[in-house]
Amino acid sequence: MAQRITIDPITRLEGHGKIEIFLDERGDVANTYFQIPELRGFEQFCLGRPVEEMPLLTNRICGVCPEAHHMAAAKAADAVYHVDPPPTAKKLRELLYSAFYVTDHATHFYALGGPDFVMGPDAPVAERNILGVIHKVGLEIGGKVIQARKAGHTVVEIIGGRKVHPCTSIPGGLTKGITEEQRKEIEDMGRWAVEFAQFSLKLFNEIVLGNKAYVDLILGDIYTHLTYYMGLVDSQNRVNFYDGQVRVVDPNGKEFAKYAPGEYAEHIAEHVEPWTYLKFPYLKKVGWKGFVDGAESGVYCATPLSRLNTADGMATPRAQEEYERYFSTLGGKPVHQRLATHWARLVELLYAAERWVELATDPEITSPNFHTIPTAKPTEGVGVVEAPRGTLTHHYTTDERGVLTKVNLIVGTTNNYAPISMSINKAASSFIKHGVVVSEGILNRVEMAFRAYDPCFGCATHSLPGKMPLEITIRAADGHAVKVLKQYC
Amino acid sequence: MSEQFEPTIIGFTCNWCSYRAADLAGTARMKYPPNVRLIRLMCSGRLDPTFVFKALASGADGVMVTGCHPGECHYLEQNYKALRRFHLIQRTLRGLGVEPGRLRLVWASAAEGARFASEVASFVEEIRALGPLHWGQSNGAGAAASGAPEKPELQEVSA
Amino acid sequence: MSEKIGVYVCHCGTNIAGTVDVKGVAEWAADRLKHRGVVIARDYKFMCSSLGQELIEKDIKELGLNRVVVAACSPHLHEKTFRTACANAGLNPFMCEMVSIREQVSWVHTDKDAATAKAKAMISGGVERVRHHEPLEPLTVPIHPATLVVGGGIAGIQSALEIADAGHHVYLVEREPSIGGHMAQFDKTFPTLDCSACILTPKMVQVGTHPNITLMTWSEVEKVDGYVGNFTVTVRKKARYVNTESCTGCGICWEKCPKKVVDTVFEAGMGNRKAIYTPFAQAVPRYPVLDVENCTYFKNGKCKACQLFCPTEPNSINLDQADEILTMQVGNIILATGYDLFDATRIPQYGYGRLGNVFTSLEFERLCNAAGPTEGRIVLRDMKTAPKSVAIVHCVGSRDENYNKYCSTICCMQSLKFAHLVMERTGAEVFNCYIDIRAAFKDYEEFYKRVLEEGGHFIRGKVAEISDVARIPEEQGKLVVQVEDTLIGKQRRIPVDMVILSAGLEPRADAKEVGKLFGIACGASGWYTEKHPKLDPVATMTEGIFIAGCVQGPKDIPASVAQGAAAAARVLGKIEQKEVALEPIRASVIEDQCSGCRICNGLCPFNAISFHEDRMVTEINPALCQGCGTCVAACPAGAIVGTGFSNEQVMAQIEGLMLLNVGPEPVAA
Amino acid sequence: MSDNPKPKFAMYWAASCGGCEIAVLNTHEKILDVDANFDVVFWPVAMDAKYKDVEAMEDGSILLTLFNGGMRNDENEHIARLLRKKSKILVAFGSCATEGCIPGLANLGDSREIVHTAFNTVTTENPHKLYPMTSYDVPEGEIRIPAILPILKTLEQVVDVDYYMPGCPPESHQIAAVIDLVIQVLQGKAQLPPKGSVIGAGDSTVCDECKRTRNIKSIKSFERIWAIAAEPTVCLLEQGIPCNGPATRSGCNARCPTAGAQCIGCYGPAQGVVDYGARLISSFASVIDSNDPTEIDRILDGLVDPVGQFYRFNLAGSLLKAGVPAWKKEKV
Repeated sequence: MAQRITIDPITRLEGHGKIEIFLDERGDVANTYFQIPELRGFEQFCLGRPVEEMPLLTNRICGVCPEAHHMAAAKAADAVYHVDPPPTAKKLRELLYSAFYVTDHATHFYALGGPDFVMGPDAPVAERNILGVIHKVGLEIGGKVIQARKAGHTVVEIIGGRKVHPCTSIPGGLTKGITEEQRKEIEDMGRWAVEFAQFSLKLFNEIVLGNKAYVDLILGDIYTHLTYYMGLVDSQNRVNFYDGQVRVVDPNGKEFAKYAPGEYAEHIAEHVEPWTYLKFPYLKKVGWKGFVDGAESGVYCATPLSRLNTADGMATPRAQEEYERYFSTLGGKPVHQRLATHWARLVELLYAAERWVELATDPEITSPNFHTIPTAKPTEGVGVVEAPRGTLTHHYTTDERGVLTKVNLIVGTTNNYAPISMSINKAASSFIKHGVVVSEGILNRVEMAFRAYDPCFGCATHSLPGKMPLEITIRAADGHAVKVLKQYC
Repeated sequence: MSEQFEPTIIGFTCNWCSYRAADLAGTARMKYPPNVRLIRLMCSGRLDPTFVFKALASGADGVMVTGCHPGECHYLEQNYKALRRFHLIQRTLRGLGVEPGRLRLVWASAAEGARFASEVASFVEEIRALGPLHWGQSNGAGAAASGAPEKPELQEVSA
Repeated sequence: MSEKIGVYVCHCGTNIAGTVDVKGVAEWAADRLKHRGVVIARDYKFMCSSLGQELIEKDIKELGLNRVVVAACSPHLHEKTFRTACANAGLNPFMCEMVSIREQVSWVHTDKDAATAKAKAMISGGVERVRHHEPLEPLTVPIHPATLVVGGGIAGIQSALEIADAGHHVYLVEREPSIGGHMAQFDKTFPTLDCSACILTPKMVQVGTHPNITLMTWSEVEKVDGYVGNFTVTVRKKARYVNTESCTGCGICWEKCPKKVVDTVFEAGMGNRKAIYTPFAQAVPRYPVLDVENCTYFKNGKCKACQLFCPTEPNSINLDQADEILTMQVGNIILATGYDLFDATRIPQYGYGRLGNVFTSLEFERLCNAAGPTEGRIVLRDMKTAPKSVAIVHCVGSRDENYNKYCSTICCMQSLKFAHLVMERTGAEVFNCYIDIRAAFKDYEEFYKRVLEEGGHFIRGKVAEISDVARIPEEQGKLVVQVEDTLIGKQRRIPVDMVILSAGLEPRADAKEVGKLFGIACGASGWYTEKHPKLDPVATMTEGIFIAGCVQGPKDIPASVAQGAAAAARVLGKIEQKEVALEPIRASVIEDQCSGCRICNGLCPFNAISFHEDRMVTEINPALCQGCGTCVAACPAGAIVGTGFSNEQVMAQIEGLMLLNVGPEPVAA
Repeated sequence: MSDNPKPKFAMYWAASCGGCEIAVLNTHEKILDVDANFDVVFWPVAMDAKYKDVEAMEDGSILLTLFNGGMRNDENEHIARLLRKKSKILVAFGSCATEGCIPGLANLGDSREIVHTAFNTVTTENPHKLYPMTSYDVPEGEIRIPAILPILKTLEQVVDVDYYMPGCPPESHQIAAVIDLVIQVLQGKAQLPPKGSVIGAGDSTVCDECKRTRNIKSIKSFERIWAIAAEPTVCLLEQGIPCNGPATRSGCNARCPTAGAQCIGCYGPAQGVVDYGARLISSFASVIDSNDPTEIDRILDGLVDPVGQFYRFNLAGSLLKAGVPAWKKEKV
């Protein structure tokens, strides 16, 4: 009978993700199922709440990127009340958001994604972590990473009122502004962050790009999918995290669609499978064709890689240079190799740091005009930002008191549920053949397949912890576990 | 259900008027249903919403709050505070899906034994009509009804 | 310590046993509530009998009970009895809880099983509650022997004299320059028609000269701190601009004063006074006050006639005098601040203020007062023509949905008095337009008869309108009273020369604020609320604050005097006690948990709650606290606790009533 | 911990957002103290360990377990019981574990509606009305997912809890203080607080730490935070903004009110309080400036969502735990 490999993300432990791999008689992969086993139901219990609560309530979807939900919710609430916050409010929000990006991208690269390269895919799990990196590259790097986290959270606290789960965004702007002293502090940290980002790119150059084996790995077919890509762009089609229009490019890199957040429902639909609590978003105008690549399949991807593919460039000088080097090195747009996402993340890291300084030095940033009192009758609104893990959409409908009657959330990682499943399937199929006894290194390559997406199923299902510690257990036919892999996003 | 439902009701009475109204109903041998169990407070102003929730959580099907008529509070104006709280408790309970009828506010002076008795009687009838509240009955301890059923039969749970 | 609870179930003869299986209940309690600390449960024919009480006392002593639950009648009947029993046995009386299974069970239910079941539930509630009882000690505070009387009308005068004569000191505070109040403005008093001044002035003089009375006229109470037994009162003595030590009240100053002023207070606008004046001849105290508003000197810096002509040495006119703030300690306070007259202009169709010869009752009192502006001649506004016909409108502003629903009680007799005086002094024809004649008290009905016999006309009907628009020649130059005579059922138009509006009584305009100052409340119609309308009409909900006279409700002179004396008697009783014991049901703040949010600060009508800005915490004065528990329920931090009715006690009682803790093992809900 | 010199430490998340982990990581160097003084045997976010490792441990062999997240499905319950068994000291860590937090609001409705709503949003393509099923047969075989509980429960509603540490998330400085305390206890320099204590928080409420000036309160109308230009130095509640500070446990340094936002109550009830929402209902209502029923109603209309306002974080941990729909077993 068919052997079953349960790459079992701890159904009984963290319980935050589970992969079922079915093998056929030949011992080749017949099919894989990536399941999300939990649902907290924000779309349900937010109904009846006043819309201004959403930036606070949806914070609690994810403690890793509460800033993203805070912003998307605030923008959706602005839209519900048809109010345009004053420039200072928008800039402060984006400043907070840029600082958050630095923290988040840095954490991922050094603690989660980076180790694969710094230590090498075949290094033992125990060493493939931040400590290993520190060990290999030197202690001061650990200090730098902590410093980066501190700096980012300090900015979030100054503007957002709290380190985790900020509280200051309300319909029409913010509840407070910042003082000149605070601005200065933020600027200084920003300038440090720029250096840190450049340092990180340098590190990537030396260790990864300098190592042919890694480059081959990155450019190899195993980690390649020809899908659509999605990202938020500004008026000049440059990457923007906080605001702009959503742009979609096809597998050839041609613009397929460009729409205002409010039109998202014409472009995105979500496919349902009864074996998981999470839905599979796809491009409505292309349609759901299953877990397959290509221009015929509505599957799209929304990651740092996608954003670079989608945009025509970066809005800050240094990041723009890195952007150009990125594509020239990887052979032009679009880049389909998922492992190249790590590099793309570092380009974004630099952009976020530069944007941080730009905004911190904006003359308007300390203005006391940080709130416009809404006057229009509340109706319906959509708020979109780029979360580190993908395009984040909040869509609210309210009654005339601004009390929610409908809520729809399409969240960062959810966008990538289908591609992640495909990557897992592809990696598994390539590495597990004829029931060969899989080695740690090979399984880690499976793991690497979706770690590139930096998946965060806390966001994804509005249900799970902000991170997805995935434990992959390979079971022999008798069911006893032979190998274990983990990933903490 | 074959035999009629006998609700359990907790009543909070003000020491100076409604509790004495209950005394009067007694001395006058007026009859009312035995479903209400009274708790004496010095004043309706002492009524802590916690008491109401505690009563419901403990299995009461209804809660009755009684105090002096407006303007006749033994403590000058504290029954107005009770009135305000009553309104807000009522709104909160509505948010919890509890029929407003399950919480009743009654003004009864020490002289109004008859009124007290009839209010109790009508309240018991109202609660009987509403049926048991069953608070915490299906408290999902241990094995539980699932949000994800074996079969997709959820259509009728309207959105 | 572990609870040792005794449960005592009373048969009350058959009163309870007739409907409740008393024995069964006791056995149930002993068995199913054992694990809750019940060590003994007994039933007995009459728990309240001396034998029943001994039963309890014996168990307390022998079984070492530390808590007692008595299931019997209402606590309002026998709580004291059983608490005393506990005390006799050396157990703090507040460790006893009563469960009313007579008034709330046996007497109101018929179904034996249901009644028995309910009795069990209630006892379980009592047991759970008593587990959380704690020993309480009543609070005793000393009584300061001095008394503050506010208001120098007849009621206040009466109170002051009673207490002073008993040998205790009284501070009498009066807002006006002289005591005497409304009564001093009247001419005759019904029904006896003896002259108001003749009976009032001797009392006024007594007050003025009494060694135990400190009289403070032209003064107002500004602040009241403290509680029964020891209030601290702050009084503002308004500047008189007259040295009361040297002034003899000779009267030369107001004789010489060049400034005439219409006297709207005492003379009700019917007469004049000077800028420096005493309101009336027999004023007590006799020295004048200077009215800054109208004084020429204060207007343009010149004149000083009063000072120039003052004969005393040293000169008694002190134009730089300032207000004085005095504070005094008192143990009790009597409020006798009286009433305001209903403002007749509020009923435009009666034309007062528009039609010259429409008078208010008070104006008329001055008009026919021998000491008044006309030496008692009843004349029209022109101050010479005597009226040939007079209409008296009753219930003006009283018994009227649009104004005051209540009956002002005095207007009927007052109107009859007016009718008599008009007929006696002018022979004019008098028409009384009334709703009902209420002549309830001693010799009143007789007086009504008398006025009827004297030929007064009585028209039963509410006056619709008073106008000067003539429809027929007879009405030319007259006031026409439009009224439906409900006895003959037809509209009448009565042409008269003069109309007297018998205006009702109203609470003082500032009654509410004054009430707040003293921590007492006004009822729906604005009169101060008494502790009990029948049994305690002169006490208030606030210990140590009493009310007398019209502040408590409209009443005539005899009733006001009676209440003045009654209030005095209550105060004397308190003074004799030397100290009062206050119920230990009190709220207090756990300072560490108080965040100083100040939610509770505005909630106490007894001013027991104060806020300490320095420590940012709230404090409750136990002596002022009346134990209602409103602040306990309001505190968002759960930082206010209340004895006797603590959260723990009530929550436990709820669980008990719901039978959640009935043994052997607890039944889960 | 017999054979191991260092006591064992564990941290776990059930249905949570991960913010608690971030808050712990934000104690920065304190993490190193933990590493120095403890043998971290189980901490999914930070290190590698297997469920089987935990199961294999002796009962009570973990000295200290910080447990965050609520009980949303039967798996969460299962692991809570396991860690209770293995831990000497189990700390309900953060709002989800102590009182249910925001996800507890799901208890207002029927848990089945959670799925129903999520799978009927405007963008959901669900013509056949498919919903996740705990057991499903794919062509290759049966696969399962955990069952959602009818009501989300707090940790203490499932297992015995030794200490409670409130906050969403707990403030990093409070976490650091608690870590210090535990280390001092290990070194015999301090005593553990009595079982059942709330740790890492104050005994009073947020107002205690709030710098805004306060007066006697009397509310004529409730205002939405966005609807007025709030005065930055005066008590928000006095300005009509429903700030939960008066009833919310202190310990956060009044972060939100300081930042101009109303306190939303993430630190839960104050010392000894049985029902958080009841405290707010009672205190807000008490200071409404009206005795007239119709006006009282008008004023209360300003509170558009009383349940959400009063039980935002605390519903699962409240006396009533959930709304009526959650209790109804059968649907008609």
